Amino acid sequence: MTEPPILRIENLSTRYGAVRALRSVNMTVRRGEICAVLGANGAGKTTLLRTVSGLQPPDPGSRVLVDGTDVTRLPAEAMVRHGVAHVPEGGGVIAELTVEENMRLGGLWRAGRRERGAKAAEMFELFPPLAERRTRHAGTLSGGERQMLAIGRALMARPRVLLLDEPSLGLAPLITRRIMRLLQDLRAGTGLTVVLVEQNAAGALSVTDHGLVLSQGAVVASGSSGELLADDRMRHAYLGF
Amino acid sequence: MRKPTAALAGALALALLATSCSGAGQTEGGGVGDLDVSTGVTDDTVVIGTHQPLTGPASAGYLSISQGATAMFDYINAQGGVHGRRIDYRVQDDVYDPTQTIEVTQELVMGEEIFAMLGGLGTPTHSKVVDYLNEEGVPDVFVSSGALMWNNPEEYPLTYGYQVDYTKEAKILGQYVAENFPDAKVGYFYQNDDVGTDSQAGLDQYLADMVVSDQRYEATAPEAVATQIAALKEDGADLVVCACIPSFTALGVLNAAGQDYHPQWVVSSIGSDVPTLKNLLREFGESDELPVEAMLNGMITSGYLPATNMEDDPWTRFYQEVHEEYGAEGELTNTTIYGMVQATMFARALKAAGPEPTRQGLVDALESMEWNGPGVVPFASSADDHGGYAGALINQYVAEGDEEGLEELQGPMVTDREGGDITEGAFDRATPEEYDFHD
Amino acid sequence: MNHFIDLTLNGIANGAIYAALGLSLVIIYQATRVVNFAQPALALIAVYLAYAVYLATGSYWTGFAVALASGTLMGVLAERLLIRPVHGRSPLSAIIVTLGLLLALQGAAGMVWGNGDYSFPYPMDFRGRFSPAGAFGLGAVAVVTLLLFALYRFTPLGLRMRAAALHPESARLSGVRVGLMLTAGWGIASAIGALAGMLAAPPFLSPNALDAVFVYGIAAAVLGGLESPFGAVAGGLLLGVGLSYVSGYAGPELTTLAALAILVVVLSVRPDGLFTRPVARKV
Amino acid sequence: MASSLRRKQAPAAATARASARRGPAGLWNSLPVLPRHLLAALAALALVAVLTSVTDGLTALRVANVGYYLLAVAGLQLLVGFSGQISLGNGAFMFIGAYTTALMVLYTPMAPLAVVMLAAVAAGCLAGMLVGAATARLHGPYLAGATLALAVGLPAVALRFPDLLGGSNGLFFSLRGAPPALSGLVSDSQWKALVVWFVVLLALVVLATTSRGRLGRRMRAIRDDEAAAATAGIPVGRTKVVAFVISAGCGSLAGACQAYLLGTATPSSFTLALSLSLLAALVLGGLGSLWGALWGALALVYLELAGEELAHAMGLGSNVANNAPVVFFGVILIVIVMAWPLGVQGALSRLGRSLRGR
Repeated sequence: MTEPPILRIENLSTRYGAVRALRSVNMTVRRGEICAVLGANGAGKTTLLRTVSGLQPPDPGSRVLVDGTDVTRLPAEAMVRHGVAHVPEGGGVIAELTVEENMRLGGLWRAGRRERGAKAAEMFELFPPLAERRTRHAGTLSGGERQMLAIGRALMARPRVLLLDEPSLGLAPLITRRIMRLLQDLRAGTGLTVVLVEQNAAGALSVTDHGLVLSQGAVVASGSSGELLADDRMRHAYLGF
Repeated sequence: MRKPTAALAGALALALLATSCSGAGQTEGGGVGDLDVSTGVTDDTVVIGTHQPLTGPASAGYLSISQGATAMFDYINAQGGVHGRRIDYRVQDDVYDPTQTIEVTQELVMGEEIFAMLGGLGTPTHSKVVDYLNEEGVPDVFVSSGALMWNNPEEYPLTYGYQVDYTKEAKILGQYVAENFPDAKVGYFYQNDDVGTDSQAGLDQYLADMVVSDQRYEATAPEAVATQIAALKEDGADLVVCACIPSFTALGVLNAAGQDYHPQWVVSSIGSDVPTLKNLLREFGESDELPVEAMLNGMITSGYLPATNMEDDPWTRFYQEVHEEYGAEGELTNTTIYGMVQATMFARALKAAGPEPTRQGLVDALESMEWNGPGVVPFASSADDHGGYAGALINQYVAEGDEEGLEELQGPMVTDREGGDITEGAFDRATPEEYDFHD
Repeated sequence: MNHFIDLTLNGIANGAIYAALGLSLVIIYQATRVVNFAQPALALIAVYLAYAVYLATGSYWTGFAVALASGTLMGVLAERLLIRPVHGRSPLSAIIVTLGLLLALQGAAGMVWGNGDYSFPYPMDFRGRFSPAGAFGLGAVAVVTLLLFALYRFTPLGLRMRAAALHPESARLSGVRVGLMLTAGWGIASAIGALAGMLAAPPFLSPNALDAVFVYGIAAAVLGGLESPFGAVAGGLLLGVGLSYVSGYAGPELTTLAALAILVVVLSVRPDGLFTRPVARKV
Repeated sequence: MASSLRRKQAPAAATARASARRGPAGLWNSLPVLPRHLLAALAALALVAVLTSVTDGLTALRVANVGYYLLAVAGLQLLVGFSGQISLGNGAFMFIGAYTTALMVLYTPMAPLAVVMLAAVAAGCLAGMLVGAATARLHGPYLAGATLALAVGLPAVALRFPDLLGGSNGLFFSLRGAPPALSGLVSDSQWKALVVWFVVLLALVVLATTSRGRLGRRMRAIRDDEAAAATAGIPVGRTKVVAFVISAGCGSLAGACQAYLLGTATPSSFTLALSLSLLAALVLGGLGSLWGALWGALALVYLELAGEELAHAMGLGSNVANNAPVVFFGVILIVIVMAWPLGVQGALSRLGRSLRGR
């Protein structure tokens, strides 16, 4: 008996004023999968994550289910309790707080200071460069370190589903590959499910199991990473290589 | 961009031409309006008005003046009013701000068409409407302020003073201190405006060479009083003359007590309202060895009106009764009596103006009146002296053990506001029953 | 020399009051980027409630507790009912709402308790050069500042409040209820405002008792730099002592002018206040 | 879909035809800026003349009060609305204007009114330059705090020099009323109201013309994004100071009109409450337009009066009645700012648009 998909999105639509940003998107992700969301700029990738995580209100008739429970109307601050962590575009690191404070912020909703401390230590092992700058202000971090801190903070919440918005934005290819390998290790280690929004389609598809391609808010193609890579027409039209 | 600027310059030139016929400041003298009118008088009411600070920072000390006058007019109207007319006393709030004083005064004169202005309060405020009232021919009766400018029959023929002015009162106090405390080291503690400077003008005529310290407080800076009292103590002043409003007298006495500094307090009438001072200091008297009364014990004050602590004074008893029945809640204070006396004297002048009062009738009644009370000193509202109460007597507040009262140290004295000497001011004073001021 | 000591001690006692009000303004500014002009009026109502309870029960400290509790409650209600609806709009709207609240509450105090002066007790004995009451004021402000520092620096609630203020979206994504944090900020700030009111009200309480403190409290907050609680306390003490010297040596009528002069001098050197790291503005 | 295409096809022809079809409104907009403002000013002056002739002196005084408040709020509007600098100090500039007028009338009585007013404007502009320069690097609450201290601190100067500036009693003087030629036709208070409105409208014309021109555009750029404006080559510092100078000039002229109207300049009139209520009136009326400044000025003069009438009508106890106007003003302020974010003018124009739209 295959267990229900950890994340199911049905007929998800939303609008910014008159502009329809998402048009009835459907998507299902099973536990432990890494799913890619691809498409040109402005295709609605970021909007999809923001609508799932509650930052953007969905239109009536949309449904978002996590492990079978309906979380469509929940506000963003409640999603963490349902195991969904969202790393927004640019990471959302708070420059005025120290690295340690940014990290601890992720785990705040879980009770128990001791447990948070242990989890934080674990994160600092995962990201050694952050350990050195623990007490420095997050504003002094490099782009790559900032992205690592953002992911670390999200992991502090022990999520089951990680929504990751363009981690490679503005980073050197070496660091992007290291992040992608990290996602694979996490999947192997804790069975973490990842929804990865990426501009750099080639890099993403090399890591993800399956994905979908958005254009003007609608899904124009979906399938396993192999199928998407093999489909020349799709690759030229939307993925640009 | 160039063409509009030229047009603009033209417009400006036009403006200059239109208003530049002659100097803004050159004006012919203010004439006096026609007096043979009885505006504000109907067959059953006489409408009079006043401007008072009812809200805002200055209201705390003066609120009970208009409350006292209102209570008195309620009493008079209950006795049938004056010549069968009810006195309608309209109080407008000017928040002690001259721009609002001007507006409410114009509203009283033009809007509510008052017969006369009674007791407009405050020098910075009333000084801005005194010209207007005289030009409009509105009698400006018993101004609630001790400034010297109200006694100026040539310039302000319709304005009549009420309160003994600061310089006369200071001269009487100064002379008393010079005679009875010849080797005192005197400290001045007074308000930084004309209250202070006019009082100092009187005090310096007798105490100039005895002064060791001169502290001027600012009404908007109460937090500085503590250091000013410390400065008085530091300079060795063992007698402090205080020309201040009640809240600052209380602040001075409180801070002195706080610094274990016990000079002989000599306070002019505007700041020596004992019930008000006791009320302000109520929270700071130590349990028994330093009750509030003890803080004020021995305070020498000047006065010209019946005071609450004068139990055997017929007027004090009369005002106590009126207050209990018609007054606002809370105990009777001398500030309330100030307003009640004002109303009593106005009613008497109105009655003397006859059954068909005109403004001219009121002025004639005022200038020909032989005042015999309720004040304890002679009152002047003759054609050439609009000075109001002409002097003061000197009391001492004594509170030993459980008995408490005012002892008269010096009888009523009168003087002028220049260098003139101080003379006896005794006169036979009527009782409330003999005082003809209502039906 | 005595005069100098008196001026200094009096300046410190007054400075503590400006610091407390400055502190409450800084907390609210940090939380909602709004300068709360209504703070003195909220404090005034809290002090009047404390006075009513003190008269009824005869115990000053019961009144004191009521002041802090009612201050907190009013702060929460003000944020939830008045500031929240204009949250997203231009900073001017929030400023004008607080101005309206200032006028309405001050008038309401006059309506309920009248415009006269009430004798209002000091927390402790006010006698002596550096009286217990003065010491209590300074001590209370010091304790409050340390508590605040600890709250912000070491407690989860403090971290949540700072995250909510600095980067609401990231805070929400980490499970922080941003709305609740803003309300908590206003509640804590108004409690400290009520404390400032209880220290400033003696000896006489009237609807305009806190007018002067209001201006110096804002000056203290601006002097210290609106970013750090310590800035407001330092700004308050600096202002208190500075004004005391000016009123002692040059005359009390110059205190308001001196406040202007101090502010201009400091702000011309440090435009963002004394204790603010010059933040590079994002271009 | 079709209608939008057609409009695109013939832009030039369409506008010509449109302005003719729209009649006077079209004509009005096609006039160059300055004559349009002058015409509007003349119309307003005529309206004031008619209004004050049919009513008594008291209303004339109040109409004149509205006049100088309008000028002060309009000056503030330029500073806050256009260049985004929140200043709480306009009361201080009114103080400067009032005292300049008072001193000139007392010490140089032969100087004609126009010269006195121009001197007041000059003094105000000088003060504005000083304040603008001193606060050029301040922004947001720091600017508000500094100007707040200015509004409270400056009047203390009058207390410091009692013999020159009259201490807390201030200065008072009597002014020429209506010229003898018109004495029959026009009462003193009506003449003063007309003079005040003449000066105010003239200043508003200058204000409106400058804010339409290059300076106005620069200030709006700074308001929207100071950093971007700087990179676009706009001299931010200088423009901010110029905004302060003009705003201070208007405030000072308003103070001069007040002194002229009331014949007094007293420190206790220039309280912190004055500066705060000017800002409140600006937001109440609606940022961004001179109409907003008018609604704000009307509110300043008539809202408290309405509160008083209300208190009298309900026959409330003395404490409640005395404080009712202030509470009424505060509550109205909150309600309007929350209900109509763009103030009265914003609501009116939205109403207008929805009526025209149907």
